[in-house]
Amino acid sequence: MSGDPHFEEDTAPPRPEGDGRLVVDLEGFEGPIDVLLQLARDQKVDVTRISILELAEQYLAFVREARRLRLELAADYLVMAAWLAYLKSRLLLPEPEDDGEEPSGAEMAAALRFQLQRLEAMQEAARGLFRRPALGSERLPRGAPEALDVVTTPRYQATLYDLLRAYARQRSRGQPEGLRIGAMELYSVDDALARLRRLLGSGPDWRTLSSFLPHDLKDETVHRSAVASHLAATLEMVRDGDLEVRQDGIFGPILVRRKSEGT
Amino acid sequence: MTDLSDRYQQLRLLEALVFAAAEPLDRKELARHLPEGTDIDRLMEELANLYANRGVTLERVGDGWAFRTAADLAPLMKIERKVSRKLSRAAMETLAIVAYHQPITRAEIEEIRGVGLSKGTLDTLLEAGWVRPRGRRRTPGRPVTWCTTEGFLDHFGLESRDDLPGVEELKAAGLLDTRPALTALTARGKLGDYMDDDEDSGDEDSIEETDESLEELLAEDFGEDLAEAEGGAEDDDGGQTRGH
Amino acid sequence: MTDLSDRYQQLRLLEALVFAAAEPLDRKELARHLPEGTDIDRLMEELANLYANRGVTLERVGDGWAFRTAADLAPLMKIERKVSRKLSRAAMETLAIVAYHQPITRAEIEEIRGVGLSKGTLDTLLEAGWVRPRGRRRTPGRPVTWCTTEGFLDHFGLESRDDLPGVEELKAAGLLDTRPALTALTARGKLGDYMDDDEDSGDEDSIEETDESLEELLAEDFGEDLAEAEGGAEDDDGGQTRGH
Repeated sequence: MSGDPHFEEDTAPPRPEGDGRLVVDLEGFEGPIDVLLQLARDQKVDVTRISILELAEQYLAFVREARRLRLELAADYLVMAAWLAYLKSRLLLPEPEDDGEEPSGAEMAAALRFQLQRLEAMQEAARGLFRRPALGSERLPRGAPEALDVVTTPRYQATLYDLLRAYARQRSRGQPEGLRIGAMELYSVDDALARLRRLLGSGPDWRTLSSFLPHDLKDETVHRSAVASHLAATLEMVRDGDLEVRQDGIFGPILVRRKSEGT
Repeated sequence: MTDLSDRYQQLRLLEALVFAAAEPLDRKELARHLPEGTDIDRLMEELANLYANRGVTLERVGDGWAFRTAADLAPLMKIERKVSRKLSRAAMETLAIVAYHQPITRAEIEEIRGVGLSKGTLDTLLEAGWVRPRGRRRTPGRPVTWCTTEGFLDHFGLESRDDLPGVEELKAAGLLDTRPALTALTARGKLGDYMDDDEDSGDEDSIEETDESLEELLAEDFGEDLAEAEGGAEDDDGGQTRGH
Repeated sequence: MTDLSDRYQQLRLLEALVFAAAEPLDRKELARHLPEGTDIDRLMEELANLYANRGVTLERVGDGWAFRTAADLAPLMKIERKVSRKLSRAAMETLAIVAYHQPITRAEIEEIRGVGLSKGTLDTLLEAGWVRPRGRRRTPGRPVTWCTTEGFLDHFGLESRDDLPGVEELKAAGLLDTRPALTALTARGKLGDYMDDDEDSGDEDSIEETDESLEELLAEDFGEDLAEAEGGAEDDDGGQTRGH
């Protein structure tokens, strides 16, 4: 809290003179109730015992004086003047029949008396507050406060699901610059040749080419490439005279057997 | 490492914490440094007793505590008072009204003071850190309500709002009522108390005079002044000075 | 008015003066406030004794005196603030890559993610206590390799690294898209190959496994993802997004 607020200067409030002659200077007043309160204080009696009629009279005189001096009066003051003039008439004239709606003159006066007392209490309370030993002038805080170290420990939130999602996202994204097209995964003819040479026994029976295909190829594309490369290898071996091949019908199974030495 | 299960060590730590800070520390802030379930209030009371009558005292400020130099030493300390300009009377009164009547709306402050509140008044108090908006009244227009802050308590050396001088008496006297006077009195059945039996026995002579002044007031340039005043914006609520 | 011929009042005043001062006060400054001939040093010694072993102590600072909170309490006075934060997308992905491919170098992470790793990203993971440097790759430049920590396993509720679900399981859980191949092109990314010449890893198997599944994955929707990956490059700007 700032102990040094910059406040506007308060002008010394001039007061109406006790004998009813008024020094009119609205600068010092905080509204019509404040004026009334000052006038009441000049009556030197308890606000609860003050003569409202007399007070109204003095206020109206105060307003007349202000007008004579051509001072600008704020609406608050004029409204109060009108109301007090009305109150005065209500107090002086016999009360009309109580219609239950309009408060009587006495009630209106009582209300004003209460208002005066309430504001007076608050004005006194304000003075009381500012008489208290204030921080920064009568009571001092620690002159060299020591800042407490703040250790911030971040706690990261992430679930296993987040982790897996991130990995899956990464995996399914692939990456452009870093990708190198490596060796083809397709089954090469050379591999097929080597495989066939190794697997083909010397038996005289025809066997389907597909029975020589590797069985552990899960990938369809690789499997298809294996079929193609094995067929190519077969043809190459036939050309070299190592193998016989036959197919009994369109789309029928391809049969192979090692060419016997004698044939 | 200091053993915090030891009561004296707890006391030492609380002392150090409050001592280190320039601003009051509240129970919650203190509790963070102590084992769960520690009775902060009792320890702080003990600490306050240690400092009773010393040059520095442990003050209770709202929910918190702060060390402050003892007020009686102020003249001897030859404190260089910063030249801070005095608060305006309007601001001082407004502060008192907020303090004693909180939570209170701007219109209610104006009702009590019988005059419109200039724009700067609440701003000044807000800037000083003494009042803050608190919420909204559940009435048409949902006006903002105001209350005082911990800074206010700290500045004026008050333990709490209940510590405001004379607050109980004012309450008992019915003076902490923000309603328009007539409503307040009627509601509390206190209208009679404020009535003056002599009031209707005024002197007859003044009737003429009164009527005259009323005429005068209303005839000449009453409306003119009113319009002017309305241009001045701040005072547009002048009607509230009436008793209902 | 406080009576300054009283020794206790002198002590109180000295206490208040030192408390309120922003700087340590020396003998001369203190003497200004006290009757001539007052033995400041003896009073200050007495005051220091009052505070001996307390949470606040009166200390000699150069030529002057000042109150300081007791040094042994410093660790207890720290305010620990736990801030909940969310990992950025970049950090999350980096963590996942480290988890699945550890030990892995920074360059390899970048290779896999296809974007440069901002400085803060590994720092964030390091701060979270989830990754740690493990060793150095025996390749030119001897880059640091990274792996996950016990804290990582703890946080994610894993017994060991091998508990991380494999690609097949990710697929089964719907985390990995398993659309049919769009092109007959079967190309092989070099993703896993870097890990093969691993230094001293005992977990070669799991890396192999990863390698295999990786190929499969790239074959599937390789072309389509190019655009996506480019979009993804933008988010690699910082190590962390603030949680709240």
